[in-house]
Amino acid sequence: MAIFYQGDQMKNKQIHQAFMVLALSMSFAAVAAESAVTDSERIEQYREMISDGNPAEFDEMRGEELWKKPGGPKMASLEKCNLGKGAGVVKGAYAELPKYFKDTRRVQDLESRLLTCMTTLQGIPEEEITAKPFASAKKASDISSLATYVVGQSKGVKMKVSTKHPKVKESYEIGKRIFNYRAGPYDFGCSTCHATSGVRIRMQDLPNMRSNKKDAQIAYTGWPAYRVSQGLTRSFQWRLNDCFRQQRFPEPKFASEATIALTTYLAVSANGAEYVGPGLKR
Amino acid sequence: MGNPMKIRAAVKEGVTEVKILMQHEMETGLRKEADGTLVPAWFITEVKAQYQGRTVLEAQFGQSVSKNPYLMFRFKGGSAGEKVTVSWVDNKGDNRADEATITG
Amino acid sequence: MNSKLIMSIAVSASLALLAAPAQAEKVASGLDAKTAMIVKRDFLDKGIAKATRVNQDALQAACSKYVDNPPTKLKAKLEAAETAAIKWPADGQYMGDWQAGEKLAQSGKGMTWSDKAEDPAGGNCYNCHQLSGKEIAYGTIGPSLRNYGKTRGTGEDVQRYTYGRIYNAKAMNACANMPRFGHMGILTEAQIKDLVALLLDPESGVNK
Amino acid sequence: MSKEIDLGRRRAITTGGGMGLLALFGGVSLFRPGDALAEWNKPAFTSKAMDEALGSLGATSPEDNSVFIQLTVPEIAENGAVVPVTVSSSLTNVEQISIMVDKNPNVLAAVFTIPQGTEAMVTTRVKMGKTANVVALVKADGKFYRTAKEVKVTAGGCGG
Repeated sequence: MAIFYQGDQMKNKQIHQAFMVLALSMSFAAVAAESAVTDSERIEQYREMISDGNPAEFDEMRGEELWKKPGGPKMASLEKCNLGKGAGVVKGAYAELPKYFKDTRRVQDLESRLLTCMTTLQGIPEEEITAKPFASAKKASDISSLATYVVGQSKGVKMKVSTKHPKVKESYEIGKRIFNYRAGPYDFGCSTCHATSGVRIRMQDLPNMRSNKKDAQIAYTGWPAYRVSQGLTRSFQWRLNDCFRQQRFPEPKFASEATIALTTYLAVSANGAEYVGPGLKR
Repeated sequence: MGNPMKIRAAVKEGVTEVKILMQHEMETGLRKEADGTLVPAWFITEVKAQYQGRTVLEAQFGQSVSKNPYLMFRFKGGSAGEKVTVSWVDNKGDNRADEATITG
Repeated sequence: MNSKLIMSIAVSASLALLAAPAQAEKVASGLDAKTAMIVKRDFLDKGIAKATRVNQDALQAACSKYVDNPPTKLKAKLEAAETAAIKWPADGQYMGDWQAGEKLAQSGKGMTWSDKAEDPAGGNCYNCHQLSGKEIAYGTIGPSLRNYGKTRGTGEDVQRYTYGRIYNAKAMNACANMPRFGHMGILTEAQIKDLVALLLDPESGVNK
Repeated sequence: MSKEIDLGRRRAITTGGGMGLLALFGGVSLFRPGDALAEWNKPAFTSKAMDEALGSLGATSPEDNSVFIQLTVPEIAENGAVVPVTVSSSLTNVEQISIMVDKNPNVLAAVFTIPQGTEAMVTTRVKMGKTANVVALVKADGKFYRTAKEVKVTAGGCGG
C-alpha cells in the first residue's frame, strides 16, 4: 500500500549523499563504502535522476486549453470559475484548498470545485463527469487535466489552508478520523502505513502523515503527479481512491464528503510548505 | 500530427544545452490488453535536432525507449534568442516538429 | 471583594473545569458518529469489494476509536477473543512447502476491487518484512524475519506459535498492523503452513 | 547522403502516407525527402541478442573500455518503465553513441549520431523488463568501444 512516496525534492540531501559516495569511493575504504550506501539512498539517487523533464507538463497544457476553451452544452469556458480566490483566479488557488464555499454551502477540494464549475458554468451533467473521473491509458480525463493545470498555478506558493471556518474545522476532524479508520478484510486504515516515521513498503519510504510534519508536507505537496509506472498524470482524488483500493476498502465516491474531509486533514498537515507539484513518481 | 513537445534550450559559456520531452506512447508491440489481444508496436523511430539549418543531433529509437521520451544533449555555439528545432517520425509515419528559443 | 463573589467565581471555575472535558468528549463522540455515517454513505460497492466492508468488527472499532492504543483491559479482552477464535490445523501439522511460501510472500495481490473473487490472494509478506536474503525489495513496517528459524529453532512450540501469529496477529497484539490472514479468510490453512515453512525450514532462503 | 537511402526514404513516405497528409495540413516537418536521416536500422533494432545487435551496428568486437566511456545509470530503478541513462565519452571524434539493454526482448534501445560540434554526451530514458545490464557503445574514429553496468529493477509499492 505504498500510497505516498516521499518527495523527489530533497536536493540538498541528495547532493550531500552524492558527495559522501564520491568521497568514500575515492578513499581507500572503498570496500566499506559499498555498504555505507543504503538501498533507500540508491532509490533517492534514482528519483533525482528522473526529476528533470516531467511529462505532467503535457497534462498541464491540456488542462489549460480545457480551462480556456468554451465547452459543454452552454459552450462556456471555465474562466469564470471561482476556486476560492474570486471568479477566474487560478494563481495560488490550490494552496488554499479545501475551503468552505458559500454558493454550495459545503467544504470543497479542487476536484469537487471543478465539478461544480463544469456542471454550473458549462452545463455538463454531473454523472457524465463522475462516471470516469480518472485518466486511463485509453482515455484522458478532462477534470483530471484541469486539476493538473490548476495545481501547476500554485507552484512555489506556500500551503495555507485555513481551518477558521467551523465547517472546515469539522471536515479536518472527520478527515483525521477517516485516516485512523480501520476496516475491511485486512484491518487496514491509512494509518497502517502512514503513521510511523522511517519505514518503507518494499523499497518505498512511507511518509508519516499523522505526526511528522515534514513527511506530511513533502507527501502532500508532491501530488498530483505523473506516475512513470502508469505513464499517466494522477490527481489527488485518484491518489486517495487507489489508497482505498489497496486498503481493500470499497470505492470512495468521487469528490465525496469522505474524500474531501481526508484531503482537508492532509492539506492542513502540509500547511507552511511550498507547493512543488505536479510531481513525478515511481 | 503528433502532440507537441516541450523543448528547453539554454546557452552557457558558449555551449547550448537542449532538453526535449516528447509525447508518445512508445508501445513495444509486446504488451497485451486485459483481454489478451496484442497492442501493436507504435514508437518514434527517428529524432532530429537542428540549429540554424545545421543538424546538432540525430537519434534512432527502438521499442525500448520509455513512454514520453526524454533527451538531453549539448552543442557548441548558440546564443540567446536563436531557435532550436526538433522533429520526430514514428513507425506509423506520423511526425511532429517544434521549436524553442534559446535562453541565456 | 466579598466572600460570596469569591465563592461564586470559585464554583463557576470548578464547574467550567468539570464541563470542559465532558463537552470535548461530547463533541468527539458526535464527530465519531458523523464520521461513521459519512463513511457508510460515501463508500460504494465495486467489484468484489462490497460497501459492507466498512462495517467494523469490535476489534477494528476499538483500534480506530483509540487510535491503535486501547485501554489495557479492553486490549486484553480483545486479544483473548481473537486467541479463542484461532482454528488450529486438524492434522496437528504446521509446516508446508517453503518454496510455495516464498511465492506467496512475494505476492501483494488479492481482495482489492480490481481482483476477481477467484484470484488467489498473496501473503503480502515482503511489503512489510525482510525474509530471504536474496530479495532486496522488502518493507520495514514489520520486523525483519531474516534467519527466523535459525534463531528460534524449529520445535513444535515454535511452529505452533508461528502458525497462530500468521493466522491471527491480533491475538498477540490487538491493534497490530498485520492482517489476520486465517481469521479473515485471506489465506487457507495450507497456505499458512507454507508460510510457516518459509520461516522455519532450514532450506528456506529466510534461513540461508 | 547516398541515393539509395534517399530512395528508401521516399518509399517509406509513399507507403506510409502520413507525411503527405501532414504537408497538406501545413505541419512543419524536418523530415523532407531530400533531407532524410540515415535509414532506421531495422535489423539492429529487431535484434534479440546482443551479438546480433552489435553485428547489425557493424561493431562485432568492440573494445571494453570503462575509462573513456562514462555510463551513468541508477544502481536500483524503482520502476523498469523509466530508467535514466547518460552516456558520455572523453574519446575524440565520437561519431555515434548507442544504448542497449541485454535482457530486453529487443536489445537495442537507441542510436545517436553525434555531429561535429556536439558534445559526446546524451541522456535518455529506457524501459527494462527486469534486472539487466545497460550497455553503452561508442564509435570514435571508426572504432567501437563498450562498457556496461547492471541496473536492479525492483518490485515497487505493495504490488496490489
